[in-house]
Amino acid sequence: MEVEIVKGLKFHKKQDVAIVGAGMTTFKRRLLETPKELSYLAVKQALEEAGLEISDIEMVVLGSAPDAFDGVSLKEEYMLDGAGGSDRPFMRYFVGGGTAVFAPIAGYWHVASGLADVCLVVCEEKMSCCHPHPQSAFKYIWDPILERPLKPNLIWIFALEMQRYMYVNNVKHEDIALVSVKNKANALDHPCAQVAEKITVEDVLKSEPMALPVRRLDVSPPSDGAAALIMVAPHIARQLTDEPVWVTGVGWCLDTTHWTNRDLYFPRYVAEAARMAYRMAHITDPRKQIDVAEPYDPFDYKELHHMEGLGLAKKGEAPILTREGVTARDGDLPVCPSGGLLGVGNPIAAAMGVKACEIYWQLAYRAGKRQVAKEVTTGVCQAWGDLMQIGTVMVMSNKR
Amino acid sequence: MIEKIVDPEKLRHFPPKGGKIELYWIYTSGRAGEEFFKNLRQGKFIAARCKKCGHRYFPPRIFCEFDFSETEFYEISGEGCVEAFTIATMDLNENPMEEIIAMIKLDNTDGRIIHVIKEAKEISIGTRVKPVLKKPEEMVGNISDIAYYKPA
Amino acid sequence: MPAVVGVGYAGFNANTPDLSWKEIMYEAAVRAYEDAGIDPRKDVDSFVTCAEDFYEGFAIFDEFVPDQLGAVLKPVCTVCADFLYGLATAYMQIESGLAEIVVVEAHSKASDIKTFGEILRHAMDPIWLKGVTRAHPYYLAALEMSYYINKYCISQEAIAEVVVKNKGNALLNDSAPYGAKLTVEYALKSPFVFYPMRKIEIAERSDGAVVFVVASDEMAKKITDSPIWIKGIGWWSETSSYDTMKFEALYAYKSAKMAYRMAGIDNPSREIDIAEVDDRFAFKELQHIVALQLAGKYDVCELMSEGYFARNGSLPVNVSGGSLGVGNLLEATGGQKALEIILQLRGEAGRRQVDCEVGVAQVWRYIPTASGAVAVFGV
Amino acid sequence: MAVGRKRISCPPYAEGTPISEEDISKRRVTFFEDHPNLVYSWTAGQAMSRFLNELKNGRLIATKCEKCRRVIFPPRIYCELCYKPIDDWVYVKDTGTVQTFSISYIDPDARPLEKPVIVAVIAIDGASPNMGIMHILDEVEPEKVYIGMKVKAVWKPENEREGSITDIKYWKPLEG
Repeated sequence: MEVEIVKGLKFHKKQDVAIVGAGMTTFKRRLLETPKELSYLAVKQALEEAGLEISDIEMVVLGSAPDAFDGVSLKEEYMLDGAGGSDRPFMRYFVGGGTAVFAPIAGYWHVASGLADVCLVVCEEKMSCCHPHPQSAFKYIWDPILERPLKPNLIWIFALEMQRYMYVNNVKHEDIALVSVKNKANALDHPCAQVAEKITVEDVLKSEPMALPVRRLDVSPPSDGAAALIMVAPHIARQLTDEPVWVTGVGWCLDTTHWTNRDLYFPRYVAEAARMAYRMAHITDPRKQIDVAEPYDPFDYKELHHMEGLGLAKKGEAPILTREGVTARDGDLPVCPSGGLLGVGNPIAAAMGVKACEIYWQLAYRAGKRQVAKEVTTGVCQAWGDLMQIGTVMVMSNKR
Repeated sequence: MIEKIVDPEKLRHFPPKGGKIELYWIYTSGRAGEEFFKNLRQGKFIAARCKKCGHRYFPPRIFCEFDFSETEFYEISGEGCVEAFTIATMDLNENPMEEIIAMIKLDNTDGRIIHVIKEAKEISIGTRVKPVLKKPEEMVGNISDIAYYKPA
Repeated sequence: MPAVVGVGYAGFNANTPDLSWKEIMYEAAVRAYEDAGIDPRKDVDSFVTCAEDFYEGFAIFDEFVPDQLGAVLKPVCTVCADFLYGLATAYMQIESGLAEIVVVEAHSKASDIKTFGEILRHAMDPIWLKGVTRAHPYYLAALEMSYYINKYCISQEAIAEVVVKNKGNALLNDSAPYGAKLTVEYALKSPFVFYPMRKIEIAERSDGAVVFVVASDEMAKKITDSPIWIKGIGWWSETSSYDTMKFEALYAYKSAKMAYRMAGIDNPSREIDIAEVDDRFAFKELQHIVALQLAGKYDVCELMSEGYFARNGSLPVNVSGGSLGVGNLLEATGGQKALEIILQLRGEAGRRQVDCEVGVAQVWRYIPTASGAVAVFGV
Repeated sequence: MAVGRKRISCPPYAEGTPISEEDISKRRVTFFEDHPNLVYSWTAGQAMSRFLNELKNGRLIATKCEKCRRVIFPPRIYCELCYKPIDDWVYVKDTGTVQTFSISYIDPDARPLEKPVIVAVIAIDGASPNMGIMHILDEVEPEKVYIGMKVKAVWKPENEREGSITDIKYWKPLEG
């Protein structure tokens, strides 16, 4: 009781947080470089864009998903030198796939708390190490007693969710396939893209079945890659540039472990995370106030699902917006202009490169050929992870 | 509240005999590793020097971890002297074994290698050692291509 | 300055066949919430858990966290590091205005691991180290020990003293399964498993969970009369590879420097009353005492033999029994150490109570790393 | 602090070195292959021990929270919403309703299956709404499965049961 009364006494940050640089490696099914080398390559790009040296970095945040991919236990300790963590505070955060946006959120509090003025955020994943197949690593995300003995495949859980989403909202596979078509085409303009191509809805619907309703082209591929982002305090940002991008809101939320006890049709974990971030960013009408969005799209229906969770569409409305072209790069609300995971590739945590980094580039007008047609001030990126559990949301703006 | 189960017969472990993580991993050697293991096949040892600060890395790498500048590869002898050693008497599964493992400071580098020492009557810190390589046709392109180190 | 307003723990036992990893977390969490007098469903803004996938046997451990902590549909995240890193995360979340009350959790269910050696080996550099030998990865610590004791002329007796002191301290700690009354002579007879390291110098594993409730300045003052302030917190990584490591616990030195600066401590050996340092290998305690600037690198052996670091000495170290007495709690090791400092500062340590106002907890990330964290607590 | 940010129009990216499956199998690149023996045996704990023991008896058991009046399945010793210990054990039926389903053509290692597997989330009768588990469906054509279908557990014979979720072989439609 007493706690309730006291709450809200002090609820302010020490300083604002700006993003001044980002970098990523090409995403490919299999790369020669070690995890250390991949991290190094991405960090180097980010430093160059920001105009900083590694010695300017005060703290490092690493985001990397299961150790089972790279095949190194305590993998943060293994790759810390490549990520620039040598001789400085270095910490790894990990919330499954949600790490792609969670790592920058962690970077945010490193700076906002005043502990660091310059924080480097690195995300890396080398899925190709894991054999017999990168998907095999997901055998071990299931409950060891209730689910693992059934020999599940990762895709199952998506298929189950997609089926429920289609059933409750009465959505056809054709409408969902449009997302895959859009994103893979968007990715043609991305120099790092792994599976960019021009395809049609028929191609998706006729592609090889994996776990129906999920087919081959509904799915993003496993990839190797790394991405990096540099977050700084306002006084540093001022020295570096006139146009930094500000982090205006962050939110994250984890739902119950027992995913079979929930109705899967709506991602309430994303909705909660978005609520937290929007409150911080003073966003009351996301559909109007947000100019560009990068929701997590490891599967095509997931983009729609997450748009609804983010409040960018009403329940069941996302497929309609997609069909009407609202979410195209030249539309009113561009969604996944990067090409998303479906087009660029899905190196789990390193997806930061097409989520947080992409929104940064869009808001800084540095996205090159991928720059959206409309004028942008506010963008949102989101990732999702674990057993349909976590939503991580970050809102950025080029106005402070 | 419910009653607690205390009977060991009724308390379960799952899987009862233990469940194995049925995965295996293939680690590519990377840009620096590739250079090293391909040269090793010719009997050559490669280290890397930072172009900026001059730190001489062994194992070689493509970047300097302290200033993030590039490195250049150069050849070394592969010999060195023991900086620290241990006599391991327990293997991974806690079964008995005996092996001397040493941390070896390599000549003409600031780096080290950790490897097994064989053919040594006695060993102490400071002992000079040299590598014994596998035959080129037996080499597979990983660290086991260096069979062991022995006193020079 | 954020403060610890509630602590809870379950264990620490060599084995816990009656509780699953979820239930052991639940037990510790319930106690911590009771201690702080809060309702997790309403009052807590954020939860942090500290876990490593391969110590748990899952690919994504984060999934299995929320229910037992009362964190369903709340902000929860996993830090892949020790408990003290989690505490640092809580500190930053509070200081950046994201939360007012944060719960930090870490646990060990080491008894579920059947092949501990294989799992430690799995953390080694796969290109340059993993394929070298099938010896138990403890050899890496032994190599470091060989380097360290040779460089600083550390005597076998001083290391044996550490074992005797910690296992002896553990006899007064009800939650320390590895306590024993030993003598230095006895400890020196223990066989060398990894010459120069003896069997008795390696901490055995144990199970347990630690949960802290951390609150912001104002909140802490309102909800408790005895907050324990987190005066300083630091974490640091030296490097990842053995070729550039200094083998002098530089990570502990640097993280302590960060924490001391935050806490305004200029002369640690005078200003600190009690310390809990990582002693999962006995020689590490000496190394860490020096790195925390609690003793000079050439005096530490002598001070150890004189009883300077004993429970009734001038600067008690590892009064709880340390990891040698309580066991290696994997990622909860830092939690156990911070817990002991909190109990001591609150005056709730019972038979092993020492007189203190400022305490420091330090942890290392275990082999094969050179990273660690330090927290300074005060009343 | 260095000079300041570069003016660029295209985002910076670094070129990795792509290699193929064949480069590995033909050893055109060097690599290290490792098959570690990582073994765990998880303590089932209070809730799951009872659940597994009851499976051996051919029954499904849930727990009950008096406060939120939920019958919770699969069972746990705490109610995660009220955050209190649960109040009692209750048996639930071995029938249920399909909440959602999928027809899988691949195994856990992404290899094609000869015969597709039907997987479903089944809400258990006798437990609160939405309290389901994931399991396998059989004795039904894939096209005939629908959301809302009633199903029943098919148990292994008593002497083959070992106290595992696989003691239920699969679930089949309740009516023809």
